[in-house]
Amino acid sequence: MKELISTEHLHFEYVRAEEENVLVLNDINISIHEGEFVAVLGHNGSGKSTLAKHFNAVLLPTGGKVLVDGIDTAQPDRVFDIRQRIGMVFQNPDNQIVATIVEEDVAFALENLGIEPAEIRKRVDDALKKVDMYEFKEHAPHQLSGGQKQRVAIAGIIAMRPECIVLDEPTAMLDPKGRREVLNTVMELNREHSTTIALITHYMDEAVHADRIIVVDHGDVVMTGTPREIFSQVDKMKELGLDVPQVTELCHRLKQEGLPVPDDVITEEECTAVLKQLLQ
Amino acid sequence: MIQSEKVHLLTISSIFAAIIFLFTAYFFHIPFATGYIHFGDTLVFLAAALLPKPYAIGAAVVGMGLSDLMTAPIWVLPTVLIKTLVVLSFSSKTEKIVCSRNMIGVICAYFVNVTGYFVFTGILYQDWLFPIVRLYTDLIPPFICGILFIAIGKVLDRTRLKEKFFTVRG
Amino acid sequence: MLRDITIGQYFPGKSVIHRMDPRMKLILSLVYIVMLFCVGTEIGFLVPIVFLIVAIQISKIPMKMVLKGIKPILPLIIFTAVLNIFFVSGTPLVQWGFLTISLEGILVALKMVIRIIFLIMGTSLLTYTTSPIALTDAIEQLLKPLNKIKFPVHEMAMMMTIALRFIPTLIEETDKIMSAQKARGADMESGGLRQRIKAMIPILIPLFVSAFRRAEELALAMECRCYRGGEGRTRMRQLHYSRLDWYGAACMALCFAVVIVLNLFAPTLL
Amino acid sequence: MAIIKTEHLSHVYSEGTPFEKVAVGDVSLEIEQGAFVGVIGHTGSGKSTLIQHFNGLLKPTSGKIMVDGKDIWAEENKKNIRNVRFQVGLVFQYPEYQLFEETVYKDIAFGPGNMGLSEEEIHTRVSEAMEFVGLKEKYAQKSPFDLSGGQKRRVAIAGVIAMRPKVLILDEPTAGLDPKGRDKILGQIREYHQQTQSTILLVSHSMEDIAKYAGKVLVMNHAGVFDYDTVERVFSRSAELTRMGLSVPQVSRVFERLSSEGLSVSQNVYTVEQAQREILRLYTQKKEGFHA
Ligand SMILES: Nc1ncnc2c1ncn2[C@@H]1O[C@H](COP(=O)(O)OP(=O)(O)OP(=O)(O)O)[C@@H](O)[C@H]1O
Ligand SMILES: Nc1ncnc2c1ncn2[C@@H]1O[C@H](COP(=O)(O)OP(=O)(O)OP(=O)(O)O)[C@@H](O)[C@H]1O
Ligand SMILES: [Mg+2]
Ligand SMILES: [Mg+2]
Repeated sequence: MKELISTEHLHFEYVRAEEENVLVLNDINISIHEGEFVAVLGHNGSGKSTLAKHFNAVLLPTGGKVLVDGIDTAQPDRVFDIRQRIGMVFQNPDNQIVATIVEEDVAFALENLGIEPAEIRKRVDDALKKVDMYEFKEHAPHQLSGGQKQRVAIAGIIAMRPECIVLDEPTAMLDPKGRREVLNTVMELNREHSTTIALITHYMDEAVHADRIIVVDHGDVVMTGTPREIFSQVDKMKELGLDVPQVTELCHRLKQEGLPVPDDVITEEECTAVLKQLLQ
Repeated sequence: MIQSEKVHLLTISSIFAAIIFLFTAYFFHIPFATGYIHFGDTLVFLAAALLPKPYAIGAAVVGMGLSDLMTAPIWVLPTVLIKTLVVLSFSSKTEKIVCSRNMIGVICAYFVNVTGYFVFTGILYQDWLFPIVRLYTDLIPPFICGILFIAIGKVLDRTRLKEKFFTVRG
Repeated sequence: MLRDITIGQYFPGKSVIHRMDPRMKLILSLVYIVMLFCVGTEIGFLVPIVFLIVAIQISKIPMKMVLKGIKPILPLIIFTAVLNIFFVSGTPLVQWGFLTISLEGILVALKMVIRIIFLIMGTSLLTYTTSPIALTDAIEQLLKPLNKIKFPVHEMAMMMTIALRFIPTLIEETDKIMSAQKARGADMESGGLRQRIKAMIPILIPLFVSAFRRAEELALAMECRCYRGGEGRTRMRQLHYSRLDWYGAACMALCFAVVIVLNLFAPTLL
Repeated sequence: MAIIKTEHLSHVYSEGTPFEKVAVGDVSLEIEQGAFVGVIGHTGSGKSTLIQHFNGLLKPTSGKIMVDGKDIWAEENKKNIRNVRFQVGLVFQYPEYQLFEETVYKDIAFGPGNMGLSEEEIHTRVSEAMEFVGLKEKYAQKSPFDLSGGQKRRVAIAGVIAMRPKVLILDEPTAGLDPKGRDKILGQIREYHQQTQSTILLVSHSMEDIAKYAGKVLVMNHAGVFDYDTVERVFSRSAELTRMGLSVPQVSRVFERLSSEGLSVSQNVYTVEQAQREILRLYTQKKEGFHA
C-alpha cells in the first residue's frame, strides 16, 4: 500500500533563547500507509505531540525529512496542501473550536480555503452527519458535552476531506461515554470512509483497536508492530512506563506461573476462550 | 513577522478581549454610588503593558466595545476612541509591567478616561451640566483601576509571567 | 453563581424587528440617534417618541424591560434636570427667594431628559432584538469598505468571534478557579478594598496562565485548519437584505423628513 | 464513627428559573472515619456537586450535612465555614491550573497560610506535604510554571495535603497522565491514607483503579446514591452498573463470561492479582481432581 506519511532520519530540537536546546526527536524513521489505523504510545514528554506536529508542517525538522504524499514538508509553498491532506485534532476540545455556532466552526477551514458558500454548506452538513452531530448544528459550543465538542472538532477537520487525521490524545479530557463516542467515530471514519488515522493515546484499550502500534520513548521509536505483538511484551511495556490491557497481563502472569496459556491475548473474548479451555 | 506569530498574537488578544469583557461586565464588581466599580480598565492597562500596540488596542476596543455594544451601544464609539488613547499611554516594550514608563501611562490614562467620557457625555446628551453632575461617579473608578494595575502588575512581574509567555514568541 | 450569567440582553423573538437584517438595524439605530440630534422644535420630539414606542410595540419586548436601561442613571438625570430648571435664565414663571424657575429652564430640562432617555431606549431596542453574534456579523460587513484604507477589518471580526466564543468558557473557568482557591481557604467575600484586591491575585494569575495556554493551542488549531488571515477567505453564511429591511428604512426616512419639515415650518417656544 | 454524614441533602441549581436542575436529590449517607472510598457515576450524575458540599463550598438547597458530628450550616457554625475547608481538603480536576505563586514552596504554603499558622509550622507542613507527593527538596524554590505537567499536579495536591485535612477528596487526580504517572500518584495517595489514617474520597472513571485502591464504592446515578458499599458488593451488581453507563473492571467481565459459560468461578474478582490467584486455584484443583 502507498506510503502517506514517511519520516527519514527525522531529528528535532526546540531552540530556546539563552538556554540549551532540548533534543526531542532523535533519528525517527517511520511510515504511515494509506488507510491504516496507527496508534502512537509513549509516556508523558516522550515526544509524541512533537512528532505529530511534524506530520502537517506545524513544526519543521531540524534534521532529516518528512514526506507527505511525496511532498517535503519543508517546502514553504506547499504548507496548505499538506495541512489539507493531514488534519489534526487536539486534546482539549475547548481550545480548538473557533466559532460561536457549531456549523460555523465546521465551516472554518473551508472558509479559509476560499471555497464557494454553497459548496461549504454541503460539506459542512456532510461532515456533521458523519460524526453524528447534525442535529446540533445550530448549538453554541459551550452547550455541548466534552465528547460532543470533540466530535465537532473532528467534523471541522473532515470537512476539509483530508486523507489522514492525526489525533493527539483526543479522549484524555473526556469521561468514558465521551471516549466511546469519539473512538467509535474515529473507527468508523477509518473502516467506512477509509481515512488514515494516527491516534496518540494513553489508553491501552484504545490502542488495541489499531492496525499497528508505534511506541515512542525519549525521542526514539522503540517498538512497532501489531497490537498483539506489542502488548505481548508485557515487561518491556512496563519498563517504558506504559501498560497493557488487564487480560493481557493476566495471561502473561499465568504463563510465568507455568500454565499453558498463550501470552498474546488482547481481547476479552480471547481471554475467556483461553481460560475456558484451560479450566475445562 | 511570520504568519504563525501573527495568529498567536491574534488569539492571545482575542482571549484578552474576552477577559476584559468579563471584568467590565460581570466579575468582581464593587458597589459604588448609583452603580458599581468594575476593573475592566485594569485589564486594559495590563493588555497595553503586555501586547504590541495594534493588538492591545484590538483587545481593549473589542473587549470594552462588545460590553457596550450588548448593553448601551451609544457608548461604543466613545469607548473605541478613548480606549485607543488609553492603550497608547502605555508601552509593552519594557521588561517589566510596572516601570516608570507605565507609571506615567497610568496617570495619562486617568486623564484620558476622565476627560474623554466628560466630553462625550456632553456631546451625546447635548447638555454640559450632566457630565458635571456625573463627575463624582467618574473621578474615582479610574483611580482605583490604576492602583489595582500597579498591585497586580507587581505580582505578575515577580512571577516573571511576561518573560515566560510573551518574550519567547512575542 | 457565575455560570448562570447570560451574555448581553438579547430577548429572542420572531417579530418583524427581530427578523430584520442586523446591518439595517444598526444603520437605523445610528440614523435614529442623528434624528434625535436634529430635532429643533418642541413638537418635533413627538416624532422620535412615537416612532420608538411603535417600534417597541411591534418588537413585543415588554416596555418594562426597555425602561430597565434607564433606571441606574435616573437619579442623575433628575438631579441634572432640576439644576437646569433653576439655572437657566429667562422669563421667570415662579420666584421663590433667590430661586427662579423659568419657562426656558423647564424646556431645556425637558429636552435633555427626553434626549437621554430616548437615546438609551432606542439603542437598547437594538440589543434586545439582535443576538450578539448577529451584531458582530453586521459590524464586520459594515466595516468592510474600511479595508481599503488598511483598517484590519478581518482581524477585528475574528477577534470579536473568538472573544464571544471564549466568554462562556472563561466564566466557567473562573468559577472553577475560585472554588479551588476557596477550598484552600482563600477568603473572597469579606474585607476592605485592600483585602479584596489581594484576594483577586490567586484568581487572576491562573486565569492569565490558562488564557495564554488556550491562546497557544487555539492558534495551533487554527493553523492546522489552513488559517492564513483574511485574504481569499469566503464565508458560508451570507447576510441578505429583505423587503422588510427596505420597509423599515422607508419608515425611518419618512420620520426624518417630518422632523426636518417641522424644523423649518413649525413654531418653537424658545 | 461517621466523619461525614448527610441527611436528605439536595442541591438544585438555578432554582426557580427555567434552567432549574436537580444535581443532587435527597442523599442520606454516612462515610466512616478512615475509609478509602471510590466515587463513580456517569457524567452529570452529581459527583462533583455532592463532594463540594462536604467542605462547605456549596450550600445544600435543603437537607443537612454534618462534618465530624457538627452541622456545618447550623447558625452557630456558619461563620466558621472556612474551618471546614481546612478539615476537608478538596483537590479539583486539573489542579495544576490553579497554581499562582512564584515558588513551589509559597504555593504549597498558601493553604496553611490561610489557616493562620506560624512560619515554623507552615515550614514543617510544606516539607511533609512535599515528601508525601514525592517532590524532592530542590524543587521548593523553583517556579511552579517551570515544572512538567505531572510535577505541577503533585505540587497542587501537596497544597491541599499541607492543610492536614482529616478528609481528602480528589476529583479525578490522574486525568491526562500516562499509566506510570497514574500508578505513582495513586500509590502515594494510598500511602498517605495508610500513614495518616485519614479518610479518602477518590472520584474516578477508571473501574480498574477503583478496584485496586478503594475499600468502598459510592455509586451516583441521576442525582441520587445508587449504592454505597464494599468494592465486592458494588461490583457484583455488574448488570445494573452497565445499564447506567458504568462498567466493571475488564477481568471481572471475563470472569462473568466464564461463569455464564457454565464454569464455577468466583465472582469476587476485580484486579489482575485476584484473577491470577483464582485461576491458579481452579487450575490446581482441576489437576488434582484429575489425578484423584
Ligand atoms: N515549546 C517547547 N519548548 C521547549 N521544549 C518543549 C516545547 N514543547 C515540548 N517541549 C519538550 O519536548 C519534550 C516532548 O514533548 P511532547 O509534548 O512532544 O511530549 P508528549 O509525548 O506529547 O507528552 P504528553 O504525553 O505529556 O503529551 C518534552 O520534554 C517537553 O518538555
Ligand atoms: N453551576 C451549575 N449551574 C447549573 N447546573 C450545573 C452547575 N454545575 C453542574 N450543573 C449540572 O448539575 C448536574 C450534575 O453535575 P456534576 O458536575 O455534579 O456532575 P458529575 O457527576 O461531577 O459529572 P462529571 O463526571 O462530568 O464530572 C449536571 O447535569 C450539570 O449540568
Ligand atoms: Mg502530547
Ligand atoms: Mg465532575
